[in-house]
Amino acid sequence: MIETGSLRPLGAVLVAALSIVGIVVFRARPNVREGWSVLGALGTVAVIASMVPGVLAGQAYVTDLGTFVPGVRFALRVDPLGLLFGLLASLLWVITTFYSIGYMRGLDEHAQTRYFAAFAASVAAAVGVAFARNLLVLFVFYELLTVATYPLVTHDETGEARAAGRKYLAYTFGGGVAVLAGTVLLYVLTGTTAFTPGGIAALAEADPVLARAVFALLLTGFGVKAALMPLHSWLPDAMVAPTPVSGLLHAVAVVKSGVFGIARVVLDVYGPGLMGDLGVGLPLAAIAAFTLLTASVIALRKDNLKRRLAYSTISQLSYIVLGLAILSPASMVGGLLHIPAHAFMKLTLFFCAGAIHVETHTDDISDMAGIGRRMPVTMLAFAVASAGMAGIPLVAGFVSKWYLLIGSVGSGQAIFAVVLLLSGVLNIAYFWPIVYQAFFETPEASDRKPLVESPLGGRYGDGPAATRADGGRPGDGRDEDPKGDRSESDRNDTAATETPLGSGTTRETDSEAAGETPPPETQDSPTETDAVQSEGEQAVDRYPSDHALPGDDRERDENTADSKNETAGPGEDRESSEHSTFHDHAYDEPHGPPAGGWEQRAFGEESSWFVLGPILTVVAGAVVLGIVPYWAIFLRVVELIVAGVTGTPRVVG
Amino acid sequence: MSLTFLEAGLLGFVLVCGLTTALLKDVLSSIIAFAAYSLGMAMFWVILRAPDVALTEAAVGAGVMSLLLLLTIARTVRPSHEAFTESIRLRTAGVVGAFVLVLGTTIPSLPAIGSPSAPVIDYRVTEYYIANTYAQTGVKNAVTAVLAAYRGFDTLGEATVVFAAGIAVLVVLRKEGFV
Amino acid sequence: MIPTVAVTGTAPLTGVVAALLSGVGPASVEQLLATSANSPLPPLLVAVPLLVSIATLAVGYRFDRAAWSIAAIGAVLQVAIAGTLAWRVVTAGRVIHVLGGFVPPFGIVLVVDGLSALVALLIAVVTVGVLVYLRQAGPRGLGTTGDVFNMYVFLEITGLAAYALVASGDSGLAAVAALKYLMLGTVGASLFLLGVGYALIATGTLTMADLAVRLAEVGYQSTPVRAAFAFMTVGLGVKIALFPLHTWQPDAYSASPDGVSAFISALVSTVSAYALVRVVYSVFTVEFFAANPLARDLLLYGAALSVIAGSTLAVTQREVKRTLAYSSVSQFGLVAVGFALTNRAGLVGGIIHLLGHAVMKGSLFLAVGIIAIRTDARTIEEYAGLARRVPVASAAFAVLAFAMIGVPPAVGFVGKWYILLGAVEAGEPVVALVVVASTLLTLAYFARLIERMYFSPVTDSTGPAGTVADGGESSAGRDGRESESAVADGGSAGTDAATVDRNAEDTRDTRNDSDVEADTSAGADTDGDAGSAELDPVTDDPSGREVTAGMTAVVVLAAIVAVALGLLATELEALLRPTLEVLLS
Amino acid sequence: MSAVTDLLLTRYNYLAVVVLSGIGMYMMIENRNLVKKVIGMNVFQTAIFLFFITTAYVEGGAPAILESGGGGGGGPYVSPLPQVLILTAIVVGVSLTAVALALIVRIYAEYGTLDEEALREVTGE
Repeated sequence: MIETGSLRPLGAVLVAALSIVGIVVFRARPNVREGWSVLGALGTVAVIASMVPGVLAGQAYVTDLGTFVPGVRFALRVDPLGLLFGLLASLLWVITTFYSIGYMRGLDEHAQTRYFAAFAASVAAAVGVAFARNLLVLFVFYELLTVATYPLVTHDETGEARAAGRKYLAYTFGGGVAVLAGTVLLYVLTGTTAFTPGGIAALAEADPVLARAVFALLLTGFGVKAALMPLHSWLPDAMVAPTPVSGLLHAVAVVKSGVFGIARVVLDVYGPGLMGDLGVGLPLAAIAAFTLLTASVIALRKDNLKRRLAYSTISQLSYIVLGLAILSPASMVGGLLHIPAHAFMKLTLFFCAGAIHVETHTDDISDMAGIGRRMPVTMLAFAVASAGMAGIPLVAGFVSKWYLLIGSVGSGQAIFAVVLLLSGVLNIAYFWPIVYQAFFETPEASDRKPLVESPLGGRYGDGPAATRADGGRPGDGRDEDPKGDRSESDRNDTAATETPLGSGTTRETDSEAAGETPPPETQDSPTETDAVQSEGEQAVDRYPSDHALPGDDRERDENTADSKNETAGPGEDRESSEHSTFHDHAYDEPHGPPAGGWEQRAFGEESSWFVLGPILTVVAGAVVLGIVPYWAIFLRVVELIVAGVTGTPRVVG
Repeated sequence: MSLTFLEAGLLGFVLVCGLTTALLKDVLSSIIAFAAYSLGMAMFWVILRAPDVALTEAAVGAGVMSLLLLLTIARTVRPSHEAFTESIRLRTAGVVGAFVLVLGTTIPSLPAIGSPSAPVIDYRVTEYYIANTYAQTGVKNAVTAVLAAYRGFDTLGEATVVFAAGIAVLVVLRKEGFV
Repeated sequence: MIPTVAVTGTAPLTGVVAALLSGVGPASVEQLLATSANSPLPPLLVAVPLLVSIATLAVGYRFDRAAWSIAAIGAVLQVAIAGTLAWRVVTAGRVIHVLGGFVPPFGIVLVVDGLSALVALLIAVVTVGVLVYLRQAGPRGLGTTGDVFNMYVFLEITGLAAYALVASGDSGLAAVAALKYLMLGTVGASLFLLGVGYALIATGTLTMADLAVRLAEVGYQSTPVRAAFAFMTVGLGVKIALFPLHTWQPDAYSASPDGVSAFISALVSTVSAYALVRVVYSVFTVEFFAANPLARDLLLYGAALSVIAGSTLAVTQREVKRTLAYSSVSQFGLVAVGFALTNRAGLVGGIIHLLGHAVMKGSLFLAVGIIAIRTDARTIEEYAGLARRVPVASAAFAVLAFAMIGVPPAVGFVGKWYILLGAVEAGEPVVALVVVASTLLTLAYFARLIERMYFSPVTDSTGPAGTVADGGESSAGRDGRESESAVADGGSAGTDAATVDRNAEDTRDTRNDSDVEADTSAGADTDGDAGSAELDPVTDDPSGREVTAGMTAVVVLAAIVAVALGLLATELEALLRPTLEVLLS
Repeated sequence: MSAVTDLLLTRYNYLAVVVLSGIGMYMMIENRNLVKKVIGMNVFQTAIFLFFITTAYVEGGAPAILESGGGGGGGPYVSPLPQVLILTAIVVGVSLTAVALALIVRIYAEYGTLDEEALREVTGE
């Protein structure tokens, strides 16, 4: 690879970073401020795109800013792997910016300046992660990314948002510490931290035990952001953030920076050869496979749409890690290609979830029966992206999974192929019901979700007051003492969610479920009235003990907000989150399905174009990636990466 | 040097005064004992051939210091006690005892008192002062010469300390209208 | 007027005191004289602040403002001298001044090498910063001495000035804290003096360069030499406030005026730590540790313990200044770890972290001061929602806090990187672990603050509800969940916290995006002045004191410096390289 | 002559230093009256001064008054160096004491007590 000195790698980071200045300066004029956001996004993507031809031609662009600490240069380099991530993050940032504008204005959110500034900072840091020349520089941006994302996670400023932010900081800084320790050890072992395609040569001569320790440290560190189990639990909690954040950052930039870190470690620090020699590939693959399946199963049981998507993310990220860990060229192509593929698809899904939230204030899947009438385009896009997630051909997910399958079978690790197929089935299991009920059911005639709690296929005719699967009875567990609240609901939930599958993950899911009751905070009086009226139904809802009078609710919310392990509802909006309690309660306007089912809306009338435009763009991207992957650049870049690492010119015919 | 009766007596006096200072409950008595302690110390230093230091200690340690202490209790309070002596608490005594023990273990390794081969006496620094002070400074008292010339910077510091202390007292007492 | 005099007069001394203790490596005296550039500047460094302080004192009796001007001119002059010296050190290697022409070991020589030049510059610059902030203090100087007894004298001057500064606080608590500080400080200094005595009795000399040679001749394993090391280290440990010798420090920091806290935290302990480097490396040298591994281990693990204990105590504090004070215990532990590693990386890390900490912690205290003036907020609960009321200071605080946590590329990270590298190279896994974990420990107490400042609704901190909440907090401080519920309990007892919260949200929601930054959270803000506070940092404040633009500027500048220093670490190391070679040889 | 007797006879000053510094330290820790604490501090410091002065002494030496104008004449002299240091240290010590006593006066004015325990209660520590 020819290295060319160029300011463009630095430029890409700086353009994104400098847009923050514009955003903050023009905080009083939203239009100008958003203009800066768009400008920053476009500028970044333009700078990065300008390097694509060069990189494809085998060139690498380097900005060297001098020595950072002895033996380590503060240098940025755009190589194929960096380009893959950088291009992806910046491209999707453009789209997400437009979507953000629609979303934030649609909800009239507070602290929008902070939101847009932190967003730009996050992307700048992500681009920095992508272009880091060595592990230490990568660490620098990795940590900055943590800091920049924190205000976004805590955006809501509610108790649960703060708890989520705290958890996020603790997990990611903990991971950062592991990365730092690994980096120092690596430096002491080899005298360098620079990325070298195929692995750092000196590492092969180092003490294998120490080399494995370094690998474990780095993997732990990056595994936090990549949400490998058991380090994943910050991610579902972080869904309390506004949906565009969940979309771009928690499906693309942040989590992928973890995955990207793992890719760097596997490909450019250790190299597949040394990985095999040290025998660290298989354990990694096993962890990934475990995460992949377990997260899918948990996703099945999530009624909150964003939470289900979060677990889906955890599962899908492990595809990438699995692909890298299998160590065969084809699986690596699959894994790396899944980075953009998953990004496009998952972004679509999150955008859809956000659009539904903005338009109808609905967050729970069980409320979405028949919503296809109300939001046809959105749900269509959702359907396409879901199909891609499941690996159905013509959508992006198929191509990457195809490579993954070939790779795992080809390298004689067929067990992972089975895992992949099984996971595909689970994907269908947790996405299909959403799509199905959106188009083919009505609120009056819908089965209850999540699926695991009732027989597959659903059961009709369940009245809202019927006994719940969790064993809760009307009036059961009324608990006036706020302190007792948590344990009480925990007990109920244990009963509720005990499933044959709940081996090691049962505890986890229990507490997740425990938090599913949202903070029933009310803002507008009509809603409050509703809440009072619907008291009877609430009491028989899934978590009877959570019930209390509205006044108590508020107080209890304060008390327990932080003790909740997870967000109750989509945190972006307190107004509506309370309504996720009303799972089958179909009569409270305008949240959940309106009386008489969803009205029919025509194409283009379902939402603002700020929201619809991005959705259509991303889903189109997902389809393009699925139909003509080679033409869409990403596959070419990926093949270039793998060729650089393994020396195989073209992996799969 | 060997222990003479004079020295032993003075040393004993100093120790007893020190102990008394610690044990007397009454502050005024304690101050008086402390003044005696300082005086005893000053006399002992004369025996150790340090007249300049002894003079300073007698004036500053026994004189000025006692005055300051007396002034302080005059301006504050001299609590009355029923007990004549302090009660000794074993825990504190244990801590202090440990410190004393540690310090004590270093004694055998120190040169004998007055040994002419001790580094302080033997090393070129002292020899140089003795040999050259008069020629270089024209001052007969080597202590004065070293203080004012060779280590004049220390003395500058010393002056600064006094200056600083003066200002510090001003600051501290500003509410008392002392200024 | 007297306070002015007080600060004016003593601050300068502090400087002097702080002054300078520099020294040389173990190279012999003759070699030292032969290889260094002679210059009249070092004594000026000491004399200028002294003269200026006398001038300010004299003038200050009549004209308060004029006193400040003189002090400011003196401080700037000081920066110029220190800067020139630093430049000469860079170009010439080492600058000395033989006082009165009396050659050491018989006289005293001032030696400025890379390290002392840096500390000198730091003192001068911090002085200017604090001066701008206080607008009523005096200058300080810095010196450099190559003599251990001289070091004692200057340590005591530093101490005296510091005691007076602490006592300049208005409350009686300040006097109590100052007395406690004075007693412990004196014990520390006396122990140091005792150590000097042992060194003297073993070698017969006091000049650092000469001592280094003589100690080696006497033998590093002889009892008086060991005792000298032990007493000097413990004495300095008290002054630095390493755990468990730190007990004076939180009281002193929290009871003194904010500018003073900044000054003490940035300089006084820093100078003592600098003295420790000198003692360890210039006097006893690396070989002493080689001969006495136990001494090194004790220092190393003691420092590591300090890191952990300091952070743990910091987390349990309610008052912001006490949190910062305990944080210093922890951070100086980290610095001492770097020094005790006795390898190059560790030493560089220790020095960088020492300088970085001075900038960061000093500015944090200044930021706390600004916040206190504007909102009267002093406890962690009262910091809720501060970012909306005091945006600039809060932002600076956040940046500095993250720098302290060690988020790269700020200086906090670079220091930690070096120390960690040193620990790994020295084969000290436990210490490495502590260094790594210190990131999380620091995060534990700073994240709590930042979260409150930025993401918590403002609660009524003056009413009875606030008091109740405070009471609940102290026991629960360690655990975010509990503390959260404690606050809520308090809230419901008096003012309904939930209602307050809701009001705040209502207010927020009715506002449009345009004024989000200027949001006042008026619903819950009882101070009533928050609304106007936003965009203009120099507006009304409840207590009658004023936040000047200069104060804000100092803090913001410091935040920038904290980040920039991290990127300049290589240059710092280059400046230190010749010095390091001497120290480690 | 046993080792202990030898120690007693040749290093008695150092023993005194150890004992006196112990007394001083005990006073600082244990005495509740602030003034007595300050006195203890001085006892402690004076003990250290004794240490220095002892090191300067030489058997049969004369005070360092160089009658002959130096040049080695006039028999052995005690070392002037430690004595100089202690002259400085005494002044430093009294300065510190002055400040400490000033603080005590102020504390009394503020709280009306010099008793450490009472003070601790008043200041709420």
